[in-house]
Amino acid sequence: MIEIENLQKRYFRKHVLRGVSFTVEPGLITCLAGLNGAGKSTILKAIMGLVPVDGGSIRIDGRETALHLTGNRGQLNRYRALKVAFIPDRPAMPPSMKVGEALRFMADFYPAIWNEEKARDMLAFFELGEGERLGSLSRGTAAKFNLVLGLALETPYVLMDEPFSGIDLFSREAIADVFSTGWLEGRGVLITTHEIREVEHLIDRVVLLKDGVVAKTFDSEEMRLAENKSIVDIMREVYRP
Amino acid sequence: MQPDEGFTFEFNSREPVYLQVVRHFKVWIATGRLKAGQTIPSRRELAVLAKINPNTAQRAYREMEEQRLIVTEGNSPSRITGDERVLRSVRSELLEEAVDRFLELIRPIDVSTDELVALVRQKHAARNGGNSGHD
Amino acid sequence: MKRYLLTVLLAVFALGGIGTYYVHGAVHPLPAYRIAVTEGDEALFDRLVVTAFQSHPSPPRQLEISLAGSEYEHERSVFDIRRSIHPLEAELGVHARRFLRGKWASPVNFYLDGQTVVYAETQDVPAADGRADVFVNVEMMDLESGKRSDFRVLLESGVAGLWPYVADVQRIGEELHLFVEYGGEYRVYVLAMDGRLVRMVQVSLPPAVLEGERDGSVRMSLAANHRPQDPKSVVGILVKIYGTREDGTDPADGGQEAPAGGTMTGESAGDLGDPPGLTRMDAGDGPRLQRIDLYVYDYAAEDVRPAGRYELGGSTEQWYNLMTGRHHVLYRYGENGLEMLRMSLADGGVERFVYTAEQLGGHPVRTFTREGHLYVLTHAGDGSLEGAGITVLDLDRAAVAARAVVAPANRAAEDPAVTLLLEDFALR
Amino acid sequence: MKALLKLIHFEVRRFRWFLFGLMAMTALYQMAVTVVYALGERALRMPDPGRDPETIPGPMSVYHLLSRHQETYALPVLVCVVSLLLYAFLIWYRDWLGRGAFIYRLLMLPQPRAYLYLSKLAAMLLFIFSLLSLQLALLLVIEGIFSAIMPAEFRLEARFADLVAGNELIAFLLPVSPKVFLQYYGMGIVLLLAAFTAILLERSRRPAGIVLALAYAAAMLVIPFGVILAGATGLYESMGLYINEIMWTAVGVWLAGGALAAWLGIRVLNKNVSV
Repeated sequence: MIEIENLQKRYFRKHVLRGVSFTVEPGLITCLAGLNGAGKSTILKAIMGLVPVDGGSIRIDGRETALHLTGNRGQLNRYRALKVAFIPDRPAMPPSMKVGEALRFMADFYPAIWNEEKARDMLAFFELGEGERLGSLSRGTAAKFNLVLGLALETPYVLMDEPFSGIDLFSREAIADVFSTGWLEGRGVLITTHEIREVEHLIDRVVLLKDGVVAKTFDSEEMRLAENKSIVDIMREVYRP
Repeated sequence: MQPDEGFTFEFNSREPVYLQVVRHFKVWIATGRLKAGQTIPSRRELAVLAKINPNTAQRAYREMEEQRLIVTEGNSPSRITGDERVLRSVRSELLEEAVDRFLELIRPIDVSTDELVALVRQKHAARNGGNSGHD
Repeated sequence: MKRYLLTVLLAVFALGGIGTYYVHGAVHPLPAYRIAVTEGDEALFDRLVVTAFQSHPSPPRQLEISLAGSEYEHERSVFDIRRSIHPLEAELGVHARRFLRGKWASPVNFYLDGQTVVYAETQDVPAADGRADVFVNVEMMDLESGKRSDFRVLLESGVAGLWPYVADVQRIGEELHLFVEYGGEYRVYVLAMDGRLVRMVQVSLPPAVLEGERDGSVRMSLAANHRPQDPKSVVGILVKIYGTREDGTDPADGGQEAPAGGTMTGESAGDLGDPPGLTRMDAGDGPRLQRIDLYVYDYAAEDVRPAGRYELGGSTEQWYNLMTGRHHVLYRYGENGLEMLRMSLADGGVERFVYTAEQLGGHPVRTFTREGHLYVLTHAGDGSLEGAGITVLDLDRAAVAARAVVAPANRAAEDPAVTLLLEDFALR
Repeated sequence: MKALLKLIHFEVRRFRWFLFGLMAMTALYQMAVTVVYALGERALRMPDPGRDPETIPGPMSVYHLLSRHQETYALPVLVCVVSLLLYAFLIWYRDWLGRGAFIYRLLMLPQPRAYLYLSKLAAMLLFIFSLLSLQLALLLVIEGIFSAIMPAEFRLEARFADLVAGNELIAFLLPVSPKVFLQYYGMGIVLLLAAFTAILLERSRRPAGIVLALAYAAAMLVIPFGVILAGATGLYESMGLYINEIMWTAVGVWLAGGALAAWLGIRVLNKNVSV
């Protein structure tokens, strides 16, 4: 379980996160939703230690990993990397690299958790070739490839930052299909998106961010069962004044 | 049960997805597209087929198991139950459910039962053409 | 390893190339030299360093040569800023560092008699009107116990445009005598050991001397001392007279008789001819030095008296001087050799000594005096090691005390194609 | 440790074509100008009945050739020096500002982040020292070319140390004394560490980080060089310090500066840096 507690973050003068708390449970797909600029990406980056936070705690399977609460030691990075795979909104690889080179890079640096077979499967699933340079991939293809880089890592948790944003319909469908596959099965997934309809049948839990805090957390199926409301209905209630 | 056989899923967003999956199965049972004892896809295959998350597929199967629509023995694939009573009840349950909903919809319209029955008979005959009466 | 071939090759190439360069350098060193003492006491050369330029057909490289060997300029540590160590450090024993910290390096500010060390330094405290009060800071230390005491005395107040400085410090009984150069004149301030100013003695030179200094025909300076920190009874004052005044009177005679025995007695160790062509500077244009009168201030008598006279007959050369204890010495040098005039402080008699280049072992290039010795750096003039060395003259004995040569210290230095030009030398 | 080697190798591979380009450029350029100059010098010395033999210059060594054409030989070296100076910054910024935002990936790798810092440092040093090594090899090539072109009767031998001394820039970069070499490059490494740390400071507090980084960089330039300069001006003597104290102060300040830079850089990379 990833436990986020009272997370605080200021950017210059803007107080983006004012005490965000929620958990990411193993085996569940949790969607972090919020309006633009609500700090969704910041939370994912903070979990990965890519941005320092000003307060709060981030525990991954019980171990504290928030940068400001941990010592100046190197093992933390390894612990985090073996627990959580982060799929940022772009491939985060040099554009001059070829697809195959990027895969070899991952295999090389994550010998313990890189699943080559899974990577091949996903490459075939998305119909990606190894010879192409990353810089020449279309946005949709790049997003799919990005997914391959992250999901072929056998980590208990996966974070995805806006996997659908700015790409074409068919690529979106292909990416959405990933959520139905075994590639995510059993893993704790945290996804941010502002295109909630794309995933509304796919997610288990929803965390709604508003004004720097968590406005509502709910189980989407329970919500439908109990109140006969869709996720979008709830979001309307939360975000409409 | 393959996608090209016409097993497609459509979901609305206000009902729990797993219940909608169950309903799809019930419809296919009631219409005979799924027969007693027929093996059905694994949870994983269902998730891919229905484009839902495997947790939801799992929940739908659990629901169907509880309703005894499907049976799973050991490690072998799940199959549609052979229990005729259950299968028959599916049909009546679906019908009753549909009629309930229908009645709910027309409640605001003030209409007598006879008028309603006459209208249903007429529409039903028109849809089914000359086959009416031979069931 | 094969996967990292590129990196490994690059590392091997980088380290191999640079390593080979330095290994090659170690196997084929540049010419190295050392100072080899051939005659006399090696201790005289202990801290001596000769600066020279070594060149092959190729670039000249500066190096320093000492008893220990030679070090090229380019071998010097980046952090080595080469400042001389305090000349008194060795003499002050265990407490030296603490006492010397932050004090001027010049030994004239010190007095050292084996029991006590005294340090005196003037300090100007500017007042609002542009004038200044002159204080002297005095610090003393018992050499045995390291016990220190200090005080500060106001010497003069409201002084304008002067920079008085301490030229000599003496302790006589329970009094401190500070010989101070005070804007063209000399004063001695006598202080009690508790920091009281007891009296001031004006060092009175003949009025004609002072007048001559004002019109530029006379220049005064203090005689160089070989050990300014030692107890001494007198301070030498050189009065240099350039030509005569317009009215024909001798500018510095002041009506006094020339000191007894003021004539020159020739005692040549060799013959340079007369006048010897010694001067390295271009003679002719400079002011013509007629003679030098030596006066001495006597601490005990608290008075000044003439000690002797050098007749120089309009010399334009550079003369160097030194008080050695019993004598005062005046000397000059050039390509061919060195001429030295030695005055007895007892009777004012002047003797003349001449050392030819041959006697010195080579052509003189530089000299300095230290501790009653005159160091002469000599060379052959053609870049060879023939004649490259240092001759040390004992000024009281007027004899060669020691001699050292610059000798090759490795095979490379023996290559006849290699030249070595001696540039300068000094004690560190 | 293997991970560190992997990262170094990765950094080397990323720069390899540029490095080979610099090497090729330097080599071809220096070899070409040597051919041209040596041919010119030979022509001057060839017997020519139309010319007064008095005007024929004497024999020369390759040292003279190098020292006579200072700027020509220094130019490609200068290009290499400037390129590496720029790359010291680019080696970090390309990961942040490049289209791929590769820094995400690097910071997430399952190794201590200190390895990132060290790998970039090691890669820079490899580039620097391999270029230096190339220049040493090129001096031998230049001598070979010169010897091949210039007839023996017009040729003077030169020691290898003189070849290096022929060009002032090369002589500066490859001091004869290994002690001085270590000192120069030790100081260079300290400055490189300081540059890295300044970059990371800038990357850790945007947009205010630039002020922090500049202040840090200024301090890291002023203090260590200040210690040396102040020593040369005799400032310490008036403060009452002795030579060896001054020397050790300077060495200490440099070592402390380097240690502080590395510690701060790695700490900032671990705890404060922001993508």
